Amino acid sequence: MNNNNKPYSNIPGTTVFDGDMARVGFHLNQFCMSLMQASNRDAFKQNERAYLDQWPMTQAQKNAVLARDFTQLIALGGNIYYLVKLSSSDGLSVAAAVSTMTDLSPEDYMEMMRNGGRSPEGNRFTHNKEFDEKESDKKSSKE
Amino acid sequence: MNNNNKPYSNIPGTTVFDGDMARVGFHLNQFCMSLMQASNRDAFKQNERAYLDQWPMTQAQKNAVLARDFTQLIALGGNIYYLVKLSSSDGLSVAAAVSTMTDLSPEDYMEMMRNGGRSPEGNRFTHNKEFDEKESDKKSSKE
Amino acid sequence: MAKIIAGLGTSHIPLLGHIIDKGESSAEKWAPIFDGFQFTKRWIKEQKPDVVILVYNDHATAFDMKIIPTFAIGCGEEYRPADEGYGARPVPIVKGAPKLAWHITESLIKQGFDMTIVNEMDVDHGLTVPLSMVFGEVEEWPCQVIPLAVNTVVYPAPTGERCLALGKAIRAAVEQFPEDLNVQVWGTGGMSHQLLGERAGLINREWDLAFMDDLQSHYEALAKISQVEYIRESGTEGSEMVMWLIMRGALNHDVREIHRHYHVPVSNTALGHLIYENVNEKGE
Amino acid sequence: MAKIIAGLGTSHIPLLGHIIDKGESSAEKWAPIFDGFQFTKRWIKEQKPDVVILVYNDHATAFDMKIIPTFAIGCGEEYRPADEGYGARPVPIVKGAPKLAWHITESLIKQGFDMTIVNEMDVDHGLTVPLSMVFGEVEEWPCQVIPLAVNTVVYPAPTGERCLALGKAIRAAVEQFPEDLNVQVWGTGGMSHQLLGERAGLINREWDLAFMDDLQSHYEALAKISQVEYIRESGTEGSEMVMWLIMRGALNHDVREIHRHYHVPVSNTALGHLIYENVNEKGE
Ligand SMILES: [Fe+3]
Ligand SMILES: [Fe+3]
Repeated sequence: MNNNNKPYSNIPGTTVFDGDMARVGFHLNQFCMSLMQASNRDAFKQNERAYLDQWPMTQAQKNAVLARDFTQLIALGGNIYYLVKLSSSDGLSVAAAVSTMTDLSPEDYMEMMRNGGRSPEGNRFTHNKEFDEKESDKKSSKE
Repeated sequence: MNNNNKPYSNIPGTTVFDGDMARVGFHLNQFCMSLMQASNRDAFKQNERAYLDQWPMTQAQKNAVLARDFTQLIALGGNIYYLVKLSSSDGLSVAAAVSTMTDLSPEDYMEMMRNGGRSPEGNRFTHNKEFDEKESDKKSSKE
Repeated sequence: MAKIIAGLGTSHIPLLGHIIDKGESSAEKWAPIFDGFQFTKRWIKEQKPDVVILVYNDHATAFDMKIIPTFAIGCGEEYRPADEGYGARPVPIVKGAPKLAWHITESLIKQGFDMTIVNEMDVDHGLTVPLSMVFGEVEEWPCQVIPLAVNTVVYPAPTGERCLALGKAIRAAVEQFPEDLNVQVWGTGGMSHQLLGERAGLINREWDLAFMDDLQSHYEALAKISQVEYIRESGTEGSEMVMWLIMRGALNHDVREIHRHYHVPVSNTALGHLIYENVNEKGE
Repeated sequence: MAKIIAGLGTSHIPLLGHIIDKGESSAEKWAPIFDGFQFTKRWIKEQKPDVVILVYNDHATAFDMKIIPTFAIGCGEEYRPADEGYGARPVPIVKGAPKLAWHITESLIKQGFDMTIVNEMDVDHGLTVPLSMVFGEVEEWPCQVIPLAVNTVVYPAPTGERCLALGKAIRAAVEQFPEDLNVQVWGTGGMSHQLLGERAGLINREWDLAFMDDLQSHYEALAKISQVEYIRESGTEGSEMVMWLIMRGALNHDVREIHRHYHVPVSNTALGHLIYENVNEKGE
């Protein structure tokens, strides 16, 4: 799910919405954007597959939309601000949609948030290579 | 027709499309923009007044559109790149539309162009205050 | 002459708008959130700004993937609250300050900022939630607003240094405007949050508080933080904090922090809020 | 690594597109215009650029008064020729270079340029007429194109200094792109013309020729010319010339002018065209 060979590819559980992702996800995100209009939301709900077929999206993207698989949608170029238009049209809160991407249930996720959220400790770098990578990070920030 | 109290207010026969003009002309220009679509062009030609009344333009702007008074349209906030969408929908060339703002007939205007165009001599400053104003110009260009 | 007297930073969390719009903002369960804005509500009534330059990011509302401006400045006459998918917020139309906005835009472009001029757009929770949190529930917003939308959705956002420089350029532009106007600049967004992936729910309280500490006097150092570092430390959406640097740049070097509020969580997010007043403006 | 080898400047007059599209470009009456591009057509076949970064201004086509970007860079996969009111030009779809475009965009934003990212738009005569003049009538454009649209319609346009700096930043960005690509930068627009008011039809041949002379080595001085001076000297639309400075900034300090063409009039406009090749690139 991470972006490869980027200064942010070693951040665990995180996809940065950069140009590569924006290219892959262009039509997926524009589909989500269309759900801002009530008439489009109705058409989508009437026949999700038929509505999706009007968009030049990949089959994998369409299937992930049908399955409301947000982890997959992010991996396929979806941006969270676009994807919440899909979850909102389902009547889901942002927190509920977001929690499905974690290993927690919506209830446990909200409980974690009430307890101060997820700690950054151990969540900054993949493989716990904190020290080494921290240095290279500083360099890249001065680019 | 000039912009007041601006570093360009002393350029003869010239209106600079700045923020003040853009504010005044917003709906006029957006009306012109709508003529990029064939269906809108048809509706406009069917009943010009009725089509114009759908836009929150001033009466003066609407009258100037009906009269194809480009000098007036520029003074009322029209931008030439928007206004040519109006003249093009009439089948007029850009040069023909432009010439109506000068003191020349379309034929004489084209003849002037073939002879090398309008000379900048005497056309740089109103009142021929060339020397004085040239200095203030240089200052403003360093702002 | 127009003058920037004060600025504030605040998160712009959509849930806060929902709570207000349902009439539940005085419910006891939300007191830890809303009590921190009581001071602000009294303060703004004394300050009476004529114009607020409101720095926020559009969340795929006015702009979609077709066009993504880095810095978009609103020069329009007014802006409607956007329908973000569950109806528009029942808050007043936002009145613009087009004359000042065009003046600032012209100045910024001449100063070398590549502004995108916007004359018509709807404004989303990023802009209307801060207005509600500061002014409360009102019939009309008591000031004009110049929206300044910053791209933080698509990587890369403008750098911290660029945001700080933009703030300074805004100050210079405002001070050249001939009308007597009391102008404020608000920076919104943040604090730490991440809305996607396995790491969603990240909150870095230490980072957030250090950011608010350093913003007063060590803002030049904050401006060097890269977007990658924001993301790593404060979550993908934590990088919205860069917008607070535009507000900071628009103020004097010497400011007094007259209020601060920090609370976790609001929905997925840490809420941060502070108010600065310029020092050396009132003969101090 | 990608490399900028050459650049060119050219007017982008819509009439030239009409003439070509009517199949009349070899008519004797137009020879004084089109003959000046014969060298260019042979030259480009030798050069075989992979990508052209084509600097132009949108003429109220893709952008209307709602949104006016100062610098918009096309990161899309392709761009359709726009219908400007008399049907789209019958020329090929313009293929983008999205990977390089995103690379340049990311670099430019990090270098402090406030780019507006565009992923979908139609391109008007400002972009397609130069393609036609240089490549002629073709089934497919023989290279990819990155459109770079500059606001010159609403005052103020970006300054000459800003445009020159943008060109330099583009060069730096291109040189960091790991693929072996032959990249050209084209600056379009101008030369002197004014399309409105009593002064319409203004042509300042002396100014135009001096501009083309100075662009080779004294471009830093040209970059100091204010938009007001462009307008006064070369007409309201003459200020499009500022876009040639982006092309110039993207080239080495030392360039060789290998071709020049100047003709008055085309419709309301003076036509200018020149080609630069970088010196010190081929071991000279
Ligand atoms: Fe936000
Ligand atoms: Fe042009």
